[in-house]
Amino acid sequence: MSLGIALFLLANLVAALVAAARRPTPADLMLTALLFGSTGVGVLVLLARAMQLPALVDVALTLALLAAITGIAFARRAWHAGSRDE
Amino acid sequence: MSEFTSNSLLVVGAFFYFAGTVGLLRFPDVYTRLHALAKADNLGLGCVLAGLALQALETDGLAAALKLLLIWPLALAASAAVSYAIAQRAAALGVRPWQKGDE
Amino acid sequence: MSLAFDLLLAVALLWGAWRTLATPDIFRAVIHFIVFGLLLTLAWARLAAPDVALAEAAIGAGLTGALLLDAIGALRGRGRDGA
Amino acid sequence: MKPLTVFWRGVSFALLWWVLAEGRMDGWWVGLCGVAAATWASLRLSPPRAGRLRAVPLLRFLAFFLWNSVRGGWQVARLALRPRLDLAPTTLDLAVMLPAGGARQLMLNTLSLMPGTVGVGLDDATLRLHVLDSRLPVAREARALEAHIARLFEVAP
Repeated sequence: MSLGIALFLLANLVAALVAAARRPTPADLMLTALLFGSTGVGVLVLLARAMQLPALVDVALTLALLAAITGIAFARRAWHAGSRDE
Repeated sequence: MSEFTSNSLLVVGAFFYFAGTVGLLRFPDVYTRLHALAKADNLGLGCVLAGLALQALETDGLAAALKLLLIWPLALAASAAVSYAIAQRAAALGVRPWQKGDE
Repeated sequence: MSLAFDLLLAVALLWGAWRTLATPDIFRAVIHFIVFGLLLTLAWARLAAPDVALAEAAIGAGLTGALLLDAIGALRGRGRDGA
Repeated sequence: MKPLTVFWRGVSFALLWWVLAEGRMDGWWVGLCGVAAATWASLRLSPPRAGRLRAVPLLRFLAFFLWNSVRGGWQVARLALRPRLDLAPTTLDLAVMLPAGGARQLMLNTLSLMPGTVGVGLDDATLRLHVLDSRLPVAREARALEAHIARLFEVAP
């Protein structure tokens, strides 16, 4: 059951990724990377259940925290007007 | 009974994740996409975590279940901070919000 | 079920790696690199190596991604000021 | 420094350690060092303030927040899955009556997770929001949130 849901979430992610790679603006791509933050956490906790590996919950905790750092770095430091947005 | 509840929570969580992804792909601009990312996905994560915590409560004890639930406020705080940072930056760069009737 | 998961993950990993290398715009390449790091975290998790997955999530996807984004911001900012 | 504050913070950190260790007690002495260090650091970084959080408003705020995040997620899901995309986004400027500092920050961050709103900017006391659908009663809900936060921090809204 948990592995099935994890597979569904991964399929979701890959679909979003392929679709976003065609988009013109970097912000769209970054939002997909942030989608990986929340969905990746979901996949990891589901895998922890399915594989009987409780240590993966720790990985999920780390991921939840560090996805925010990348997002903030993007918004505060990297996203300039010259980077081909609308 | 408890197994049924936790499995339903997992399915509901998967549904919200799916809706969030669809919203991310269909919504017209950065601001509206942030809505999809910040709300639907976090609710999906919350449901999945609640479902797994119910299962962990039976097999691994209270602390393991609470640890799973602890991820949720962390993810919420992170996503609130990130969506504010991105929205603010977009506004500062002059990205105009999409309006009804725009292409 | 687990075979499908692993296959999808492997294909996504290869695709992410290819996009990282082949994207001409350096900004998008960095974001693809972050996504690749997250996929790699999942791959390590599937290989039952939570310790490596932890390191990959923290260093590969999180910190290196943030540093690369910061570096791009610094480079672009300098280019725009004409220095 | 009130000894009671020190005690409660220590208890919270001990509880956090217990949760993170998944209830195992074999490394309790490492945990004890960690709890002591965390308590010291928290007292150093955020010294106890005059107005402290109270339990009943906190629980009410959490219930309010939980219910609204479910509503918000459901709303976005419905809008996203509708066959014809029917959005009418607007922006909204709202005068915040909460005092500057923690209360205002909490309001800004919570609003991003509430139905229909994402915070876009905050200068002085004006909060700029992006609203997903202009037909939603956003202003009224933001006021309700503000009242909850005001009770939480024991300040007049």
